[in-house]
Amino acid sequence: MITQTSTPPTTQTGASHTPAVLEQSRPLLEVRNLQVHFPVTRGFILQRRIGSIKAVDGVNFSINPGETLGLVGESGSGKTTTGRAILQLTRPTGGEILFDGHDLVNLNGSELRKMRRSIGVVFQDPYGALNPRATAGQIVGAPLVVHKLHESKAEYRKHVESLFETVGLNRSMTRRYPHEFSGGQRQRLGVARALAARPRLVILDEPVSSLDVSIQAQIINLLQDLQARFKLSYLFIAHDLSVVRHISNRVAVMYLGKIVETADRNELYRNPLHPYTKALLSAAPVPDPIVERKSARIVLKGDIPSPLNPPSGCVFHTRCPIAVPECSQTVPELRQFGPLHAAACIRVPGYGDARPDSSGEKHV
Amino acid sequence: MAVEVAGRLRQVAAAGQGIGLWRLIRTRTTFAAGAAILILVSLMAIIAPVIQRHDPQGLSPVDRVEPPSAQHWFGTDHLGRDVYARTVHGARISLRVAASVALIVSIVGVTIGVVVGYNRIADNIAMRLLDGMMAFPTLILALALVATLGSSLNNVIMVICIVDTPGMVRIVRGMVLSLRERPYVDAARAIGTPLPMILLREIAPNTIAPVLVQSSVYFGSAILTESALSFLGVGTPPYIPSWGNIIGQGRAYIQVGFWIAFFPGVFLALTVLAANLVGDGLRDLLDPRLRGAR
Amino acid sequence: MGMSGSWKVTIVGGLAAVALLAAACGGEKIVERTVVVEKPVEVVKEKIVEKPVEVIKEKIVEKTVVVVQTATAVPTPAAAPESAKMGGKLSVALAAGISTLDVGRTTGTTASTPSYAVQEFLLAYDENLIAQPLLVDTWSLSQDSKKWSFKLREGIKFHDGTPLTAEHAVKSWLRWADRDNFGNTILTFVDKVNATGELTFDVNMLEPSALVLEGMARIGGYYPVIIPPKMYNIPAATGADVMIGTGPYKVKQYLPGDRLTVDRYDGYKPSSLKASFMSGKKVAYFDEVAYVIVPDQNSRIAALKTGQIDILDTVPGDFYKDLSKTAGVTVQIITNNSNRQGAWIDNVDGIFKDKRVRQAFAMAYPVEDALRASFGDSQFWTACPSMMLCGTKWGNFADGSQGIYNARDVAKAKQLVKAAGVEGATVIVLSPEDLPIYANPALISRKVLESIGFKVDFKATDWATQTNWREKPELWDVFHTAGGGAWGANPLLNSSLAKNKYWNKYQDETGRMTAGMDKLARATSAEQQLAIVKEMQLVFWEDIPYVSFGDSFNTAALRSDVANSRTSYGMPFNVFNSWREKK
Amino acid sequence: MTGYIIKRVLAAIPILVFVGLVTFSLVHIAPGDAANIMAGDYAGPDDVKKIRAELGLDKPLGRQFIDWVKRTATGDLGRSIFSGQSVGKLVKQRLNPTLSLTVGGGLLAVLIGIPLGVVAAWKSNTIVDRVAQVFAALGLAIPGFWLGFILLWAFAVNWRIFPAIGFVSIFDDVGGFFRSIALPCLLLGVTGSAVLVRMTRASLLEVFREDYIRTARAKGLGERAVLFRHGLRAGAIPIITVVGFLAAGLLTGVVVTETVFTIPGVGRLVAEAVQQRDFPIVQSLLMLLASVYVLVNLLVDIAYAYVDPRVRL
Repeated sequence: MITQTSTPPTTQTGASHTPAVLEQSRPLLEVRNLQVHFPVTRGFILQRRIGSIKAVDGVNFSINPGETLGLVGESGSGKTTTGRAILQLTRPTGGEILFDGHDLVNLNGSELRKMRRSIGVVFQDPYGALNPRATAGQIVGAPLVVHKLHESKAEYRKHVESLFETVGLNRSMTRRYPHEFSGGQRQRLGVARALAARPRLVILDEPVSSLDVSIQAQIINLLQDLQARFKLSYLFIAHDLSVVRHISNRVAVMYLGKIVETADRNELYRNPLHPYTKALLSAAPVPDPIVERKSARIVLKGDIPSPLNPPSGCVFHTRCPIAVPECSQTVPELRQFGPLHAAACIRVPGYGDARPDSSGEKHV
Repeated sequence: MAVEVAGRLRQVAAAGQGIGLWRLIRTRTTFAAGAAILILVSLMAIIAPVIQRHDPQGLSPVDRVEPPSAQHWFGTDHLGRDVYARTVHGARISLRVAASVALIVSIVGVTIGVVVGYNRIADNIAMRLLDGMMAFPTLILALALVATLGSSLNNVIMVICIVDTPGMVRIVRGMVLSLRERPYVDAARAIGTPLPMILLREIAPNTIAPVLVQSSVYFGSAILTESALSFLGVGTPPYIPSWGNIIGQGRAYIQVGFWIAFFPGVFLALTVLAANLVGDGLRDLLDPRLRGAR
Repeated sequence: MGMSGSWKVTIVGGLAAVALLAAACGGEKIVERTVVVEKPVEVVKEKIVEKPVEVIKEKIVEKTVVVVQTATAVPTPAAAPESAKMGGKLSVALAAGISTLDVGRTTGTTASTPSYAVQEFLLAYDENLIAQPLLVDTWSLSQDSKKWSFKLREGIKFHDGTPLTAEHAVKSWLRWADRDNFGNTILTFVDKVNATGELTFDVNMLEPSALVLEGMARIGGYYPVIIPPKMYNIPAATGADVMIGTGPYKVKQYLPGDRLTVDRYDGYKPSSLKASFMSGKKVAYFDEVAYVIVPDQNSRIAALKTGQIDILDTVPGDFYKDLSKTAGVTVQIITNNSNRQGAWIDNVDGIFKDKRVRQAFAMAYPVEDALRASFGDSQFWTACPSMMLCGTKWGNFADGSQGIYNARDVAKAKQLVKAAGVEGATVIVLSPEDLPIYANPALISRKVLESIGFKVDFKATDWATQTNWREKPELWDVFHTAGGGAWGANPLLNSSLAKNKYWNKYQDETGRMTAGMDKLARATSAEQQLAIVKEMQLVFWEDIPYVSFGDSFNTAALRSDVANSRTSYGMPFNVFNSWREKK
Repeated sequence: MTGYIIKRVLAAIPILVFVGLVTFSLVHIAPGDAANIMAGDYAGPDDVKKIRAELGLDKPLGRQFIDWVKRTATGDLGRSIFSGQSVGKLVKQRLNPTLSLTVGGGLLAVLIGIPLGVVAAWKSNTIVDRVAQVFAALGLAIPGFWLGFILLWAFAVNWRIFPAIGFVSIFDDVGGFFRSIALPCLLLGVTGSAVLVRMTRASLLEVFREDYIRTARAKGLGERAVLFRHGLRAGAIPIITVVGFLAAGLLTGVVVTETVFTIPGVGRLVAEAVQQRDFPIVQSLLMLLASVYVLVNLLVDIAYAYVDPRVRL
């Protein structure tokens, strides 16, 4: 079904839209020292701030045109918050988010709205992300309406129908309501909506994690197809490493608001450095011969700590199988261990000699 | 109203939970009975001029306080007016009050609730005001307001709306507080949908279900409140034959002509009952936790 | 009961003995108006009773002489020994709340009803409506008829212990005279009233007049009750918040909105005269009398049936049959205490400016339909062709009414309308839907007006609104109401007949009515007066200041074991001298 | 717990201030001049002036409000326009019947409503449940005054079991007291219990579906033991809220009930004051009843927190 090639969206309505060009000189998205802190208050009448939850605490990465970055972490690691911060659904408390050279954080309402045309999003819950009171056509066409991308009703309808075909849905389905679709079909609707305004970057927030495995593959293939066809950049957020394996060019692993390791896809899977990454890899049910299981499964102790009271030193030390006393004192820096590989762990051999990672500003 | 409810229901069922209206009616006898009564009463109100054989205001001094007969099905009142004609005609007035209240409270409640639920400052102010409004026992507040504003049909409707709206706002606000966290609202924001459009397109339509349930409750309670106000002498002006007024005027004759207050009372109770049954049915349908409870 | 027949006989018989000035003691306005001033709310309450309180209010005006014993058919007092009559409790239903305990502030019956038992007058009417001494012991008139000298009975004390003195009597009476319309009239004859001793006082007159005596015995309007300083020091307009007097019962407890309870005043000093109506010896047989406020008609009747209430006034016609059949309950139709029902006409603005149109309206009117619509069976009303209430001294002749009153002559009426050139004009008829007794005839008026060639703009709202509108002639043409008491007994006190005075704006173009009024005020004999009123009645039926329908009767119901209660005088319930028959 | 109580009491203050504002503005939202309305149709300019002065309507609005707050706070509720009596005195005289009725009616409502609701939930989908549901549905749909008249007609007029009107204080005559409040309490109890049946049933149904109840049943615990040891204990929490609702119902119920049975209580005072446009009384009673209502809700909240510690958070 995915391979069925339909006519590509012929719409030229987005005349002003610059097609995604692989300009190596400048990343499409650059996240610098991103911080998202939620205040925690107490008191009934006089509210006083007693602390903050550091959901995202100093994250750096960038995505080049046409590239896919996988962002992986357990729930509570801050990966979804990072995605939401880029989309400006949650306002960052610090740092910069440069999209195409513009800092999204400082844009005013109308500039931001214009910019949003270029960033699409697909959410995790394919049902929750669709307004149950709207028809599939209305949902998919919403960005067209919002950005006034059509000149006539007929044109609009044609555009919506072509979007349906693009994602492998029947054009006759536009009048149906979300509950009349299957889970996979719903996620196709989500993808269609994300593509409607011809974005350059799509944030995929665990787009397949609530789907059956067989459907997961279909959706991922679809996403890959579309990426190639429309020259899209993806930020693919996932909670395990297996999903992003196929689609990502590079992968970043998050733990408790910080990136603990980033690497080129093959490098990361072949040679994980950070004990957390290793634990994730060992836990992932990867039926893939490429991944060599070097050791037995690493089982992490306990739950991810509360971001309200993060552990001192290395935030991972409370669950780390190789932690030493020093880990609770020293905050590890993300340091480069190879051309495309950085990790934040003092236990990685050579940590003392490695130079701090500056890749966040240019590339991962 | 009933027709409208049925129509809405079809929409709700279609859009929401995937239960067809007819299946619903088959499985929910109480709802079906309520809807049927409401439809009948509404029909009666609509065709009142056709089915009443006497002028509801027509006096016949010679035929005062006559028991039900072939000529006067529900008997006559203390002025010789045909109680049947008045009861049938009264349905128009009472349903008008009920439908107006249900409609106005829904529209105003959704409007305020949606705005309030989406704006923290407005929410803080509004919730204090609503807490204050809800601190009044409703009938007593209604009494005081009607006493102040004066008795007229419109004032009665307005006053009932004033006392009912805070409850509706609360319900809608609660819905909005949870709806605004829904992914599809995020999705709408992410594509740059302006706030008013989000409120109108994404939030408001999704409050319909509880609003529908609540408005059916208000539909019934408005009839009761109107009649209580009329009974206490400050409701709909006495020359308007609302059920409340017919009962209120007939109550003095219960010992010699029980039929004057009895028949409109039965119709009133039946209509309120029907509205409540419809509300219950809708609640069961829309609140998955309660489904299968009966 | 079968009393309505014998009643009529009684009335006719009583007419011969009409007291000269009796009727002059009435109020000046149509009573209904007075009361609205006092308590507009009561009107609202009466919706259900369908009998406006205001009409009841001034029932207490004497109009004719009725032999009490015949009327109430009580067993002779001799039947039971005095001691056997003592004791027990009585409850009387009041249809509306007591607005004030000061009968100098209100004319409402809810205050005056208990006042009969608690407070007393200087003089009091006997059953022939002759003023007899009560608190006064004796009086004399000077040779030139310009000075009345009164002496009070000795040893009388108010309920608060204050001994009654001449000063109290003078101050109380002047407080009344200042407030009351009739009192104002009397004061125009009076030079000075002053206490001359502990128990004696004089009334010095500017001109001779016997009105003074009537003014001391008056019932109706405000009440010239004698009160202690504690009360009369508070202006009547403000109203004292206690009810103190010299009567056989004293106030025991007052719970506003619920009840007023009175119990026997042991310090009561009765008059030595024979008991007759308000005058003479009074005995408080009951230990306690409760005046209970029961606004709801249904509850009042239920309570009477269950014996929780002993006496209630105004039984609607529809309940008459039901209550007559109820064991232990006696129902009365009080035919000598009626109200004139009618359609009032705006005389200055609109089509009724023309006398012919007023005549046409009256001529076409089926008055029995209107009366039946409001009051039911014919036993509750009478079609009365006289200007004054039937049963009063000047209300027993039909002169001038032929061919116009109840003539139902639509054809001739149409001709008159045509002649006036107003055919097809629009007439505004007001219908107070909260008062069916006035709303029902409005419907008949509409039919009549349409039948004689008018279009009708039928305005159905509520009574309170319409009483406002009627002050503005442009807002109405026909308004239905009623009048009773002195208003209906004496033309001098009938404001609707006064030129341009009342809201109906009677114009008296010929001046004959006004001339009649003047003559009547100066007439010295009953024959002269009668002749003058007859003349005035001819003018009445020619001018038609308002369309007169006829008279509605009041009803009362009481427990059968309550003996010697006189509801028949319109004074609702004189609880003194009344007792409960023991089984 | 103390902290929670303080918090709740503090939260009630702005509500009472708002209630006061609304109550105060009542006279001022009247179309036209409130003094005119109160004086009646035929009042002369002097009468109106007098009433204006009496109500303080001639002063600036802010001043009026401050005066009103001061007076109200010191317990001076003003004077009735109709009877000239002090409102405080009027209310005091009428407290006894109203308290008797609300306590009696409330007790009856609880005694009928909660057991019926429990049984209906426990035996859900049986004939008992149906009967309870029909009872509740009718109780909610039938206007109170209509039912009141039927009770009055049947028990007082027809069968002469109870008096038709009035109230006897328990201090005067105990038998008479119970006879006089029997019908009014029955009316309040029946209408009040309808709400209780519904809400008790609904909340218990939810409890019964909880896992631990199913577990208890599965363990083979006796039906009765499950009901009393587990079900009711958990169900008590929502039922407390329900009783709060009942209080509101009783407050409005007494207005109608006292009018139907001619009971000289606060409710009838409200009804009469409203008919008479006696604004000082209407204002004071509105303030008073709203305050009672706020207080009841406060107590309910505290009771709730006492039973369910989670609420305190």
